Amino acid sequence: MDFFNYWVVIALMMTGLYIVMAQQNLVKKLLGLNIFQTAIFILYISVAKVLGGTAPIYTESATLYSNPLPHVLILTAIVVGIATMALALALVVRIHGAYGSIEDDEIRDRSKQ
Amino acid sequence: MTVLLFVAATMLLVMLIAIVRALLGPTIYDRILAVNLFGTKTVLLIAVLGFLFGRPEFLDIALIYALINFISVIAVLRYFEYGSSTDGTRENS
Amino acid sequence: MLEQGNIVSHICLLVGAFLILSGGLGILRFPDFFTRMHAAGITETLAATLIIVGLMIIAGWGIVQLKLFFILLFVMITSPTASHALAKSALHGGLQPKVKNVVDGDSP
Amino acid sequence: MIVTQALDVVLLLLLVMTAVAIARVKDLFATVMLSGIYGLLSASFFVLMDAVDVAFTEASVGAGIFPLLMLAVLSFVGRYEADSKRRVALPVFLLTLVSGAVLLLATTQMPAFGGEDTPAQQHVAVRYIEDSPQEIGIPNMVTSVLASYRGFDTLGEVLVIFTATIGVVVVLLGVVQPGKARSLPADEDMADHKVLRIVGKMLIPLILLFALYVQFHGDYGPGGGFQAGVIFATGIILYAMLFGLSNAQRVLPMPLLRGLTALGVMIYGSVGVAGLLAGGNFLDYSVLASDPVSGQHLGILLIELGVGVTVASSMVLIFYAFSLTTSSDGSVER
Repeated sequence: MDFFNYWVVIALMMTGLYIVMAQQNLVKKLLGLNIFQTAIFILYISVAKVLGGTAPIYTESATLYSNPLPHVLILTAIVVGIATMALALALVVRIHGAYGSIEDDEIRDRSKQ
Repeated sequence: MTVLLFVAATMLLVMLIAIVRALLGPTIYDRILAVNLFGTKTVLLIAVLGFLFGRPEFLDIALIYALINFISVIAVLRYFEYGSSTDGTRENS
Repeated sequence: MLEQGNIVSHICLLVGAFLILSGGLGILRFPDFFTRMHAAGITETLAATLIIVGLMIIAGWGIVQLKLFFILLFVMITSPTASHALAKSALHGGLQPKVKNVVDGDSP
Repeated sequence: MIVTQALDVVLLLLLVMTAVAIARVKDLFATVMLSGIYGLLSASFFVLMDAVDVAFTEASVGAGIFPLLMLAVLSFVGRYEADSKRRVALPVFLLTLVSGAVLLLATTQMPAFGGEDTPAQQHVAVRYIEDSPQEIGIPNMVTSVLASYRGFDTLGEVLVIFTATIGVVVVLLGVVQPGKARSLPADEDMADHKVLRIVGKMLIPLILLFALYVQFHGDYGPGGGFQAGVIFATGIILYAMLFGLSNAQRVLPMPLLRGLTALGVMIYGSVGVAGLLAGGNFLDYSVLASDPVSGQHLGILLIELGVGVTVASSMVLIFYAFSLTTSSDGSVER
């Protein structure tokens, strides 16, 4: 059970990777990337956790805290993630405008013509 | 303590049900209903977790969900209102 | 006195949990959207109220209780609003409630 | 402890289930809804792992902006995936299985979950936990690390958000000729949802107020500029959705937002330069006031303000760009 979190992280990562590689739809691919990203968040947060510890906000009653550093990294990563996701979605919108489709194979066909 | 744990377990069970409903659909309204239900359950679960682990001052997270959870409902109404429940494809037009 | 508060809060929490479970069953088992929405919407407000009141009793007087009160307030405002808007939109969008002796083929 | 682990297992299993469901469902609308659930679940998980600040961020992003952007895009590009003829799924599936297995093998070398003496809990973490309440003078260690110890990192992150926003605006609105641009498409202001509008009217001030609370309470509880910015933007976006984009633009016009986005980054950078001028290092706040601790307080306050301004205006700007593009029927270029 010691590694259960890491196993789940791997399962989620692979699900995300599978979506990114196997699905043709660009929006779906982005959702896959989102899953992959969240898997990495979960990895960091799991590493930060100390069993029996508490949230890293100082109180009189606690001495054992979880590690605040990964929290910082992931906190900013989430907001950066939504900004970059917006950029990717903007590109999807423009691709749809240019090719009339957001399916990978159709776009490839049409760009060959 | 035990009671709180029991409540948390119930919440998780209902969350599972909501996932199933979001997966099955069949209409977009069912899915958005499931997400909304899930959101309320998350509010309650986070509140209960705070008490379970003895740091109930972190209710802000539940508070923010309670405040903005229904935005996704509004977004669905805004972008998928009327008629798009059956067919949303605007491709090939 | 404290014992009594505990019992009351436990009852609130347990009844709340039961209502949540019944709402969950409803959303899983009921035949069409409107009945499911009925199950979810009605149990949700009362269940949330009971659970949060239960937690408020445990918390005792203070900032935590105030925050819980605000959560309750917001859930009470937003949840019925969302249900209302959804039901209205579904009805306008052409989704008909399933009535017993109407036989038309468009029910899901 | 056993409770934590049990909840941990259940939540993670639900997460995996949702992820697999996202992979399998063909209806993109359903996948977006499931992604919303995925976000809610991961927020609960973060609370369980004591990462309250992270959960807060995930809550404000995952409940507000993320589904909104996705739905806006879906309403534009269509809801259903095409049935792709080229099935490459099996080799890809095998490939992911193999790489998953390799990674799985690697986990056996990892230190066990939740240990007190794992490498991750040594080195700087000890110092942050033990010294920051005295050194920085605020109880929230995450804010201390974010704004002070690793302030330079955070400056980078804010710059990334800034750049991404410029990218979105350029990509979506860049090609429209200024002459005939912005003839606002039939402004959808949801006028037939009276109840929603009234409730929205009640809630929007509360959301904005709560954002300010989160902004300035970030030193003492979970919160800070990132979360506050997103929440504030959510309030504005809610207004724009309920009362029409043109009304929202009257409150916060695009040029103002563009300026604010840059202003936030500039506030951040200026605080760093102020540190230099006062004789310290870049982003060293101790020299900003006579007493190092109050200098830290001042620096963190200003930095969080810069972050909040940039994040809030970026998110609103992104929403504007998307709704200007996607609500006009037909293609972007005309």
